[in-house]
Amino acid sequence: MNGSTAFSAAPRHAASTTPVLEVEDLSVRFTRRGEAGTQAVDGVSFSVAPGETIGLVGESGCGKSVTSLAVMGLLPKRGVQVAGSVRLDGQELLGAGDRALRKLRGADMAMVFQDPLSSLNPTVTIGVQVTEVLKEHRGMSGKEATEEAADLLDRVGIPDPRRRLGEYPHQLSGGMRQRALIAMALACSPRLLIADEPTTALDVTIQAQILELLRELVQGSGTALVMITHDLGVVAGLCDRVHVMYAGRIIETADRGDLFARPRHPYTGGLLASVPRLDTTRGTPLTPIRGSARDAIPWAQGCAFAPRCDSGRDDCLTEVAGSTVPLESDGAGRELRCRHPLTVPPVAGSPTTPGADR
Amino acid sequence: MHRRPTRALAASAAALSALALAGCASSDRDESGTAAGESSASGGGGGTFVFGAAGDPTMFDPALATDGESFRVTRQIYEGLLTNAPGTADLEPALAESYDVSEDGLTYTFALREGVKFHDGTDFNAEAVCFNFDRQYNFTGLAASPAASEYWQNNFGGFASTPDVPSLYAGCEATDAATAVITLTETTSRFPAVLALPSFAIQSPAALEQYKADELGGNGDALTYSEYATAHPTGTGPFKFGSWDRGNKTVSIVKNADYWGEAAGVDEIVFRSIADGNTRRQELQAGSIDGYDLVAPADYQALEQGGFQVLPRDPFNVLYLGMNGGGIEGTSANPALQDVRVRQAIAHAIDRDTIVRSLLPEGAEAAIEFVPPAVDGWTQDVTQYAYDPERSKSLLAEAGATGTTLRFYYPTDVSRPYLPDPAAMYEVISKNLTDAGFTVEPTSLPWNPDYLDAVQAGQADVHLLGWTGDYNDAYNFIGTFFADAGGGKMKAEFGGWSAPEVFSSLAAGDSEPDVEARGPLYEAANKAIMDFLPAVPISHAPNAIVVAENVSGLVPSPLSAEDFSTVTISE
Amino acid sequence: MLRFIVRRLLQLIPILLGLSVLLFAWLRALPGGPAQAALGERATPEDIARYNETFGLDQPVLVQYGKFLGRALQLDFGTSSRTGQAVTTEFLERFPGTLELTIFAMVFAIGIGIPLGYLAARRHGSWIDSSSVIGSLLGVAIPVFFLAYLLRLLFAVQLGWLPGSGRQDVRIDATHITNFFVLDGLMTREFDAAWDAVLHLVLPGIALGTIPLAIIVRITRASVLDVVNEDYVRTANAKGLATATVRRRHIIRNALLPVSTTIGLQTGLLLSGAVLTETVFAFGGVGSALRDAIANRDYALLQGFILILAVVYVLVNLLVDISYGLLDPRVRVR
Amino acid sequence: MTAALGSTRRDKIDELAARAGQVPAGGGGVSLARSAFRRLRRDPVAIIGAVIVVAFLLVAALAPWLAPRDPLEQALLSEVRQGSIPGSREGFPLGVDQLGRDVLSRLIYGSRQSLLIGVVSTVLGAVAGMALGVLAGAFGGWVDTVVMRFVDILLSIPGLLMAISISVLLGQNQYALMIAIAVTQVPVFARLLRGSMLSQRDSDYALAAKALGVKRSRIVLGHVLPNSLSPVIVQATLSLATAIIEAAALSFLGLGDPDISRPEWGAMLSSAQAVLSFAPMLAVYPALCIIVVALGFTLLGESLREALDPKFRR
Repeated sequence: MNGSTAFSAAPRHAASTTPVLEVEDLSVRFTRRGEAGTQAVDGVSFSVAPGETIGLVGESGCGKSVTSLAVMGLLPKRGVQVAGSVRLDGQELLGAGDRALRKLRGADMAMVFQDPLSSLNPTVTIGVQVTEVLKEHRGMSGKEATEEAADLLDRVGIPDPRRRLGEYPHQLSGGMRQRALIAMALACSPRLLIADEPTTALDVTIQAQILELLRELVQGSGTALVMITHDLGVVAGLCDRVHVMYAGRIIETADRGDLFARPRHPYTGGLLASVPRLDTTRGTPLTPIRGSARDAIPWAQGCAFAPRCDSGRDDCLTEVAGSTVPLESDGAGRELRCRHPLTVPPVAGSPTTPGADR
Repeated sequence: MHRRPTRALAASAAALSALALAGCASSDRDESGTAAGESSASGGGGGTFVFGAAGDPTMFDPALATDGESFRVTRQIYEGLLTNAPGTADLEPALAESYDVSEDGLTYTFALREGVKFHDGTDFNAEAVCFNFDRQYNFTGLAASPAASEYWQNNFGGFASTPDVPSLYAGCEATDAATAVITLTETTSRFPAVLALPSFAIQSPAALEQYKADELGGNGDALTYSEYATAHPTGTGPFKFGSWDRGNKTVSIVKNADYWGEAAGVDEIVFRSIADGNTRRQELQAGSIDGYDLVAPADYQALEQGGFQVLPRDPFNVLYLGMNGGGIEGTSANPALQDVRVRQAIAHAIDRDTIVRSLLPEGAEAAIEFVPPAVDGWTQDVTQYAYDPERSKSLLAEAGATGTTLRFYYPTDVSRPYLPDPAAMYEVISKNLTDAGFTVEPTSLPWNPDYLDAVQAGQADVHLLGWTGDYNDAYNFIGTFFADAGGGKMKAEFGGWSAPEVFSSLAAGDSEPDVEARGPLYEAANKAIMDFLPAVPISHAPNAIVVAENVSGLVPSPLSAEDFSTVTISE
Repeated sequence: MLRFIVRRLLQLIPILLGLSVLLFAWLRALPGGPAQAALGERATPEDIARYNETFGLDQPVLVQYGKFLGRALQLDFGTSSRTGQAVTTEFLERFPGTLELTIFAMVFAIGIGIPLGYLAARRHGSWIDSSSVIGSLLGVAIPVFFLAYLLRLLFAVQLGWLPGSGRQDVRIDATHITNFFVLDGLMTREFDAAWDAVLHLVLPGIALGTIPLAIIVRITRASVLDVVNEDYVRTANAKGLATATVRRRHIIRNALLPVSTTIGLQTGLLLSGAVLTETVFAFGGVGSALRDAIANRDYALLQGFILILAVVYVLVNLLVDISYGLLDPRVRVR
Repeated sequence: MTAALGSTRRDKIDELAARAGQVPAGGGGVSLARSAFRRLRRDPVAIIGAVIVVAFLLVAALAPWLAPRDPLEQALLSEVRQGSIPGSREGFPLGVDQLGRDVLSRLIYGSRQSLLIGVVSTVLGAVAGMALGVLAGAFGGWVDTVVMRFVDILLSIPGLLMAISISVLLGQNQYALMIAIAVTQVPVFARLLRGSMLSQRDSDYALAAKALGVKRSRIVLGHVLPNSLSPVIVQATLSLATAIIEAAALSFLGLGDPDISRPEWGAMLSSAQAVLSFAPMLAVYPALCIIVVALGFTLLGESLREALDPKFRR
């Protein structure tokens, strides 16, 4: 958990500047012929300022990756309904033409994916895969692009970049592949970089290096970074602001420090409690969240987390409360979607039942 | 030695025909045979005539050839001393203008056509004639193997090198440039009719020697033929050899401008081998060939409606159901067949009329004996076996052979003039036999060599086979099958029946030097055969050759021995 | 790469040896043995003895096999009993035609199959997709010779658009040097002959190419469907590459890997197995020679051709492996 | 005929399928089969395939009752002329063939022979191939090497050439035909089963059984083999289609059943080529039968493959 040392870092986001990315009420619905649709993302809103790093956190299946793909315009066209608004530097992306989007992707917004091996084309050399971006967006000639590509690889910390340019993905180690992917993403100094679980597939030692690299690259360049992760350690190390998602909705938003210090949503609390910590006594068991993300109920029927929640009461259900659980302001810079938030910060090893008498 | 000048005998439909007549005798053809239109004399349009053959030729040395596709080509390149008059099986002069035969029928003196040259420019003369006969008589080694010189062995018997096998051939002498004298060791109905066979055509001695015609390679019957046979066949005919493109499956022959007779009507003939009958028909319909042989009877109508000329050949064949008389080493024939009642039951079981009506082309007739009606020696007065399944059943019951299992062999991959569709024929006869109380156990084999071999070796109880006559003499039909093949047995195909009365009547006909006197002798032989019933005759079927609308001059031959030099093509 | 090729070549040796043993045994297992197979059933015992002596069949089996192998290595497979030509000569005469036909059929199958398979995958679920799936199932289910007859009946006979048999119109006076008729026509500048030879390839080529076409459509479709869902395609899109670049460099290049294997295997099969098509179209290639050999029980030719064709097939498969190695860098290193 | 039976039969299949689905599961293999079966039932492709296959199997089984006439009876032979064949008429709904026999009855009886050739040759090929595969897969080591080399050699001869060689060797009868087709199938099954067994052999449960000291033969026969069977079943279904088509091809080459009276689609198709110009339907009917049956087996095989493949499981 290299992130623990970075807790002191001051939030870098400046509210005054116009955000690079504004997502408003984004909804994504998957429809299949003859079957009821699946609401993957449901009314998600957030924004990222230049130089800011935000985290989208949640278990797999919570909609965070779909959100990022929707932002990039990479969702398949068939069987997907996207609604809401996504603006990059004020330019509306939803409904923009494919051609326009392609101009933006890779140049103004870029993305780094989870599995570096499968995300690289196995039959094309690294060099081609890097230079093709440069040629596409920066109109470079072959020679220029090669020079620049070598430079990029060098910057992302790949030794002997010229030799690597001629190699194929399978010849590189996992960490090197991810560095190469990052080099491609950063090739045009994008305004927005989305990193979708960039370290999940990597060894722990490599993870730290990659995160460090991302931070270095983003720092100072003014690039806005959206970190998508289920790993709170990554959040702790990198993010200024954190949005926790569950079943397609944002359930809690807070600055990093606040969130770690005082999680309010029982789900957030549960996430924190299930991370092993060095500062607890040996032998204390971890406290996992009950059940799995599959147990969610539709938001229309109540709080999707209710079936797994220890704090859950009857009024978590729409039927009882008469309305769905809203996302409401929860103090300065915080938002929360919960009727029975945690009041005491949870401690790993102790049952996560504060405020709840059973 | 008395010599008896031969007279014109054409009217008798016997072996010999009007030798004194001039070459161009096609005018006396009856109308039905000349559907292809007027004689070639008016044409002369030249061009290329493409003919769809049913198979690839083997090579072009007729002395060593055995198959119809090779002969079809060599007939155009070479000529014999005699030939068949167009559209008939009758003899006519070719390279010999006339001949005399001695009283005892052993010495033939041929007066040769003069001024004829081979394609290589050398002269045709009596020495060339004798060279050719001596050549075949002196075959040794592979050339003397049964697979190579089959026609010599069938017609002349042994070779100089095989004194234990008697030979018909005694010698040939060139008394002067235009006179060749051939002597025989016995009198036979075969001679001189065999001289019209393509195997005994006269080839250029110079070319034979230059291209080492007698040097065969290979083994057994996987023979490798000489350069002469594959690339330099040289005769006197109206066409010269052009080229043989095995990959493209074509043989090309070109007009011989220096031909002694009437020049060919087209500049070139290409024989293209198309094995599949449907493909041949479709290629003709599509216009990529101008004619083809072995027309399926089922296609006659469609072709005629499409404006093509279907030229029927007069039936000169017989289809029969062979029966195995047993006694062949290494095989076991069904003993029930030894009982003549069982053989009669088979004969009565076959519905010839339906077969003739439904399986064979128009003009086919049910056979009551083994020679076609047009051949001298045919007689109504033989024992006839009408279709009568009930009679078959009672005959079988009488013989105690009800349910007898017959191993029935039939060929595949072949269409013969007498047997256009062997499988259908098998199916109908097999049903007939089953209905009459037999049990049939079928075996089908590819025609050549498997089927012929198996049948010759006596592996079948009953089998389908037939014969197309080589020349107009009854012995060529019945003698080929039923004469004493040695040791008082018939040839092996029939399992060596021992039928002395058949043998003696046949021998009497064959050795009768007087052609006129042979007819009654053959009639007696036919009666004896149909009483003994070593096989069941089924039908005589015409078959046809087809050409496009713009082709004229092709005269169909009952022997399938068409002369393509009279063919012309108009635009 | 070189080591890879050498190793694969070495692996071929036992297979080829086994093949030769099998075919050696085959001829000996024929009813009556090789002598009777060659001489026919009418052969006298003396004939057979002479034959056995000439070909050393009276010697121990191992010696016989050694001699057979020795001759085979010198490309001597005996003499065809039907044509009297050396089997090797026959093969060399016939093979160019088959090769031309195979090339045409594969060009047809690939030229239509890959675009169609790609289109079907990209329009997954559309009528193009469904009909190409159904078509490809039908293409495999139709007996080839029936299809060939239908094609010929329609296009050669009824419509008369295309020649329905043979390799070249015999009325065209073409010079043949290599026996590749198209090539010959081009070399001798007899362009009408070359064009005519091409026309003669069309119908048999289509008949022959139908099965490969069906298979290529299916494989391409499945493969493209797999590849478009691959992460690297998403990456390529995320990089904002032009659609054409994504399609060419990232989708098609990868989707064609399994297709290339199929193409190779099918080519091998066509080279060896055009028996039915060549028969229907009276096309003078290896296939019709095989059929003639079956019909005439030309055992020497059958044995030689099958052996040579199996070797060709094995070599084509080797080429496929090697080219797969060239196409897919992951295999190359292994 | 098949169309008329189709709708009722579909209900039957559904009913059967439902009943089969209720059988209590006995073990892991059964539940796998059951879940596969359940998936199959929902797959329209599988249903079409199954309906075709079952329909033809029923026709074959019930041929004597379904066929309106004796397929060998040359009923209208006397009306057949060269170049014209009587068309359909009362009692002969699809007309007669060149020998005046009822085409419909021949097609119905032909299904017996054609399916028999397909089934027998596939079963023979599968059994022989599996035996080799088990040998190689179970023993490994030099046995594996020898067996697989042999299989490689068989694979190096293209299928049709192999079938031709074997037909030529065995002479012409229907058993030779079946064996010839079977041999071409052997290498596929051998490779398939070996590959499947190798992956099963190293699977956790096999290793666990080994660790528990279960005898090798028991592991192979009791665990590995049953679990390796699903690809074999899929391949067998697909091979049936190939076998029927290949039988037709051999018939066409003159290497089919010499008893050509016995109705068989391939032989019917081959012999109808001669009359294609004026009686094309004589070729079209048997060709359609071959195509539809081959299609049925292919559809069934493909959907079986999907149903049994964990990758496709949802």
